[in-house]
Amino acid sequence: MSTASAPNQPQPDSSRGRLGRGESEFVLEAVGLSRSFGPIEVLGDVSLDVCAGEVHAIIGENGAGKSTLMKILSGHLSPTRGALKLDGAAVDLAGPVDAERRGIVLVHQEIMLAPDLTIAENMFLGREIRRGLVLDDREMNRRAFEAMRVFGVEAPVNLPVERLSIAQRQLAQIARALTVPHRVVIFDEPTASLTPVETAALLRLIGDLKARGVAILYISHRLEEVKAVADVVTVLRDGKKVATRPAAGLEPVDMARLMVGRDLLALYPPRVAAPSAAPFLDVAGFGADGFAEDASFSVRPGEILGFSGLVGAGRTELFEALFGLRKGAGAIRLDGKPQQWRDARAAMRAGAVYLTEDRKGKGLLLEETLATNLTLAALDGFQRGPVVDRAGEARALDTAIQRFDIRVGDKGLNAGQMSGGNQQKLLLAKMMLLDPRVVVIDEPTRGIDIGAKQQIYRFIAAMAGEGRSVIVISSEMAELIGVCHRIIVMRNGRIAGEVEGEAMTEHAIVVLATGVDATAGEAAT
Amino acid sequence: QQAKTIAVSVPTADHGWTGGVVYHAMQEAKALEQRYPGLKVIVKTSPDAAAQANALEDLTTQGIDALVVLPHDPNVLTDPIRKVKQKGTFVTVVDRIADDHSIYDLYVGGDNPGLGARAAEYMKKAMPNGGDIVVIRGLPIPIDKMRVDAFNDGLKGTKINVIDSQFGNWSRDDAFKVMQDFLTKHPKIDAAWVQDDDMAVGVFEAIAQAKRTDIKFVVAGAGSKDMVKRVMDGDPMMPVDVLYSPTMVAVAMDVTALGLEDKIPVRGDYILKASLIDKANAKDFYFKDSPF
Amino acid sequence: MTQAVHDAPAGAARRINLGAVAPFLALILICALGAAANARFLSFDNLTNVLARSTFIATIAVGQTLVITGGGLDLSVGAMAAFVAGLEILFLNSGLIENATLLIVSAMALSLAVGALCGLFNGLTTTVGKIEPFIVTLGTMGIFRSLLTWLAQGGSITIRDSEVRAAYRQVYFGDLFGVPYPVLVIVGVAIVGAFILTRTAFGRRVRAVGSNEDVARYSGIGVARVRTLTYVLQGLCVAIAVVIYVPRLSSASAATGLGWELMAITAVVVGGTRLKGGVGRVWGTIAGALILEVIGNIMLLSNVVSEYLIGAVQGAIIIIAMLAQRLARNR
Amino acid sequence: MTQAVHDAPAGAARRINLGAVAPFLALILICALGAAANARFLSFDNLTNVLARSTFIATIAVGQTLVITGGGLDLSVGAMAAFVAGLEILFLNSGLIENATLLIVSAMALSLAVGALCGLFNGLTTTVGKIEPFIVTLGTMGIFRSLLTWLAQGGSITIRDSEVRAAYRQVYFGDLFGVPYPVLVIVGVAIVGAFILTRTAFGRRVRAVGSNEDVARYSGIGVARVRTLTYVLQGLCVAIAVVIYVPRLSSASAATGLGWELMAITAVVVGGTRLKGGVGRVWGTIAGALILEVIGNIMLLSNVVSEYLIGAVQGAIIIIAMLAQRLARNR
Ligand SMILES: Nc1ncnc2c1ncn2[C@@H]1O[C@H](COP(=O)(O)OP(=O)(O)OP(=O)(O)O)[C@@H](O)[C@H]1O
Ligand SMILES: Nc1ncnc2c1ncn2[C@@H]1O[C@H](COP(=O)(O)OP(=O)(O)OP(=O)(O)O)[C@@H](O)[C@H]1O
Ligand SMILES: [Mg+2]
Ligand SMILES: [Mg+2]
Repeated sequence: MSTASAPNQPQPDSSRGRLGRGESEFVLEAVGLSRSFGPIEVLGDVSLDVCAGEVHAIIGENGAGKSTLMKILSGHLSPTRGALKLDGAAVDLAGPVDAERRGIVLVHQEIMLAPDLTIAENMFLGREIRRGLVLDDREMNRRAFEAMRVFGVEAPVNLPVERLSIAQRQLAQIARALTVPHRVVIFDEPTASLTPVETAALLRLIGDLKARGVAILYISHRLEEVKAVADVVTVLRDGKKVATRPAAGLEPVDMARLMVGRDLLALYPPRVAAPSAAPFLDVAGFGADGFAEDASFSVRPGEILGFSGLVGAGRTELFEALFGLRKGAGAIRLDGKPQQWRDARAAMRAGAVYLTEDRKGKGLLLEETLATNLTLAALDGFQRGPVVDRAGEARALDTAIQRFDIRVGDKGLNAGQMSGGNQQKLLLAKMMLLDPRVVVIDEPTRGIDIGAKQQIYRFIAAMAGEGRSVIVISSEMAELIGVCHRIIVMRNGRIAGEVEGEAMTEHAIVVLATGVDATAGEAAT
Repeated sequence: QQAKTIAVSVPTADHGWTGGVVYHAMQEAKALEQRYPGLKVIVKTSPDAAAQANALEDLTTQGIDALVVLPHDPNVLTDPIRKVKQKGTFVTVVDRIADDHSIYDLYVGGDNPGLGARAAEYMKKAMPNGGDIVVIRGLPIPIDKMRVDAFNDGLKGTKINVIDSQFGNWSRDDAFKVMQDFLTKHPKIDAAWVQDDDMAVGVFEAIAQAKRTDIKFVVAGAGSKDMVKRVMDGDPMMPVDVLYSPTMVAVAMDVTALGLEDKIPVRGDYILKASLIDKANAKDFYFKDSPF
Repeated sequence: MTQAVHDAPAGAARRINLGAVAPFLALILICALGAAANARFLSFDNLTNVLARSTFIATIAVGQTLVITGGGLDLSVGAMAAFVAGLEILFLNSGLIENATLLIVSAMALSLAVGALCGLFNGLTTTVGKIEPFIVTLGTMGIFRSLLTWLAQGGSITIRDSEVRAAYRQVYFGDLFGVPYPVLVIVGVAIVGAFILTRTAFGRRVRAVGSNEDVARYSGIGVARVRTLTYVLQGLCVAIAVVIYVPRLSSASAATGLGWELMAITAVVVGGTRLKGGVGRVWGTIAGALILEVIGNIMLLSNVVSEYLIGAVQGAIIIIAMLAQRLARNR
Repeated sequence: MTQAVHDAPAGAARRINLGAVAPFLALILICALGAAANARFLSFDNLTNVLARSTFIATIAVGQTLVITGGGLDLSVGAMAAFVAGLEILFLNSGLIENATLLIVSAMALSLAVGALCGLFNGLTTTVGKIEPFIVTLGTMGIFRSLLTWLAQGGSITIRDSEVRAAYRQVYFGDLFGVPYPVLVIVGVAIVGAFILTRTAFGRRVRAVGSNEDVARYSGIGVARVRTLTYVLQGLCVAIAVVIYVPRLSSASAATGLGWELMAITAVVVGGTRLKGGVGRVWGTIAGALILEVIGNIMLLSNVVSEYLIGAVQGAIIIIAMLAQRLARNR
């Protein structure tokens, strides 16, 4: 929903906000919040405040407690200790619905939409627009379409959410939150699954909100973005507040240092040229029914190939089809030998793995333990006779926790109880247990903190160094440019072009991805 | 001469007795088609009363000259049968009727109250000084009630006490279970009345397992070949059985065909006695090839 | 990108429609089979018979569609039907009201009230008590059926007054311009059910609750209330079925409605509603109920299959019908 | 924080264990009720009777636990039991083998093979045919039962040779050091079932498939294969139940195994397995099966309840037992 068309928005008091940060101007205030899960305290004595017309960014490593804090502020969790103040008066949020009624809305880090309902249906759930007894679906669809258009996306608002890409779901979720009358909007990693184009649209939108005097809390691991959007930055580490600083003058390096508590090395590993061997994986004329057509490419051993494109370009679908996870056809050769991968199992046997971008829906069993999740794909390697080797699993978990820097207080937790970023690391660890020769990683650093990102990039480089072929699908152009040898750009389900070496610039990629050369003002193809 | 059709509607073979009904109906159908060239006999089974009402509609749709029906539940099927009769079809009702006797031309029945009464009479005779007995009933539907009511009436004024009574659902397994628990619950049981021979199978196993000697005998009903054999062999635990034969459906079909094909006036009520089968007459009731 | 986006919904929409008509295709296929098996299958009498008969299951299954779409399940419907029917007949026999028509109308109203209450009980026990619907309704299935057996003292309960009986009979056997009342009831219930599920806010919330309970809760939907209401509607549907059922056979016994729960759930699933909730199709359910009834009808009209094997053929046909549906949908 | 880390697993473990023991607590509660109702309830004979009787449902329910944990459902188990029992008895009557012991052992082997095949058919039809398990197994339920009725020509199939009968009887009525064989079978099946589900890779995959099919697929698990196998194991469990069932009454008829499917599913759900899949508890299932059987036993042993109302009381007790379990778990 475009910000202008929410009629019953509480009118911001224009005397507040711009005048500096005095106590009277705080819209929402947290005083000494603590939260424990069982005996583990994940949030300790954190105080925080946000004024009208201000963007307050919260940053911190994976598992630092950001989402937990936001859930408390929006009534999804209750604090173990501490209090909330709204407009200076203490409030007790009875739940998310109560919070929304008071104008506090949360855009979840995880997708929270009913999968069988359409975007429009989800967007107006519980607040349906009616004409008499009857639902006014046309109006709701229209408004939903408009709301999505704000991000430059012409979304199929009448399809079940289940059929949409993660990015579309994320946008729908943001749009949904903004249809609620709001005065405090909390974004928990809204851009993790967005490409630069939608990210830019979102940041513009946040600018609008701010101008209207809405108070905004913003979580992101993309520190450049934080710098661009935030007025104030609060850093959390291990559930404690480390600092609250004005964003002006705070550079991404400083933020990173505050987050991890030490200086960070260069984000990207030194580039090592790929050995000029014969292609290892060779794909020709591959298509995913309805999503991608006629894709041909190859990767050499030791090479890191990037796939870029806009939301809906069909990258995910192409690779899912390649791995037999959805319908598709084409020729695959591995080391010269023709392959027929009817399911992920066949691909794994051949030494190729695909890491899904949808960690919650397709990657992890949220109600199973870390160890169970870790070994699920490689279970054959953890058997003694018919019995699962639990001791071996425990060792593997320890190794993975160390190697991927997974931050969990309690190894007995279920995957669903981990922070978002740590789930992503667990997924990576899970697939790496297979010791694959070809690795396709879809959005490898989605929701991962900067320190961990650096580790993952190093890890990707190391895999290539060991002679594996690595394909990275990412919506973050910078990271593709940072780690890849070569980048293929997709548009509308087709390969639009390829850039390599010095030609790998954001501009070149955007031109290929959109088909429009913004500087030239005309179509590039 | 125009070809005639007799439709036969009976319950699905869901336990021994109905199994016998279906078997005899199908045997008789074959026999009648042989005896009367041009006669067509259709046998249809239905799992419950509502389904049987549907079946009657469907059979009428097919065009029939006579209907032989053994209703699941006479109360429920009174109206559907009446509808068939109103179309001019000759209707024969077997075994079970409600109060309305205008819905049929011919009735061939076993004697449901008789089954209970005969069993009670035998009990009275076998235990002149009274005793404690247990009763295992069928399913809670009207025929079961008729039998049980008659049985209880028959025991009035005697010193025979019904110390327990439960539903065995005309199932061997349920009867086994119920009898096991009766044996646990009552330290002394003199005899048992089991409404149906099928259930008697389970009852005997339970008694054998408990190695109890206080139970002097079991009276069952229907006249299945296994139980008749026991009577014939002089099993002291099974001195008598009360006849309630599934062959009644064949009798009904036969008489109906007589009326239809040979134009013999056959209207009226034919009650097959619920006679007592004992060692002396058992061989007359033993049909080796019947499934029941 | 715009191209791709615009194509997707169209293609998907086409697929959805095919999904919705698939049960009807299966029904038509089966009817063709029936016509081949016996020419009288397509006679007006036979078709109205079958339609009228399917009223009970179809009506109950519409309620079940709502319950299942909302993530519930109701195994007690058959027993509930027996119980409600028993109470209705007892009321008819009570002679509390002189005028036959008034008596019958009050009895119908009573049935609806009792049905709704039974549904409410099921609903509250699952939602407030937070027990698996499977268990709750299995429990109430035993309770309702036992209560009827007790009311009937092991026998059956029959409408005694023949005048009342004759008057009430019209409700099942009468017709309006040649269309039997039961057929009108099916159509009416289906229209209302489909309307509720697809056009009202309540229906949308039912789908949301069945699709993802947490999301529904965060959206401020009273999950327990919505679910409970689906059970109440189910109870009303059962009562409507009873109101049509009682005049047909004028009696109820412990065997009344035996197995209806499985038939209703089968109709729902055959009709394309997802058993785990979130997706519901009322018209598909009607098609499903008709499919079940038509298969039984064809079995009776054709003389090919041995009496003993009818169940096997019916089972096989249902599986094949689902297979055909799936293939039609995937095409 | 390190301190906290060490405490946590203990807490979590305690919670899980309470969930696992809750059905047993309910069972003990009900047994206490039984002891109060009738002193003989706790007699050795009665307890072994009840245990032995519950073998069929318990054994079948262990298989059902696997199927349901894997996201499936099997409604055909009762009919399958009847069918397998019929075939076994026909084989025993065939006189193909002279030696009674050998004959019986072969008959048992045959049963297991037939059961596994029936399960395989169910499994393949749901997974390869991609049809709702509810529909598939409802269909095969009709098929299996019809086939038995046909084999028995509407009557019952009984072991003819009295020598064979006597020899085979020992399998149900015999005992080892006073423990009846059926009880040994329950324990054995439960141990194997629990082992499969909790300790083997296959069991882990079953849970994964039932918990989230997509995750399983993306993890390279052959979803169809795993699910199909659960049905095969279910078939084996049914066959084991049959092998114990046949010697008890030496016969099978169309009434054999009627309603066992609902009882087995109830036992599974009462035992704490989640009906939507992903969470399975074999020992809970055993407790569930015992609860069902014990309730029936108590009803028969006590004199309080009218024979007409037994069903109502049973239903109520099941609901209350679940409520008690939930409260115990939430504490
Ligand atoms: N339900 C829960 N039970 C137990 N522990 C939990 C639960 N939810 C979260 N935690 C723990 O709380 C800690 C903080 O999690 P939180 O989601 O707030 O992190 P975050 O800062 O949002 O991280 P990320 O950047 O990865 O999203 C983590 O260690 C996590 O494992
Ligand atoms: N299950 C589905 N059914 C119908 N359309 C779908 C389905 N899944 C995705 N789509 C559509 O397919 C198109 C391409 O999907 P997707 O956005 O995942 O591609 P992508 O290039 O991988 O993008 P992303 O950056 O999100 O990974 C989108 O237009 C989306 O709406
Ligand atoms: Mg988070
Ligand atoms: Mg993608």
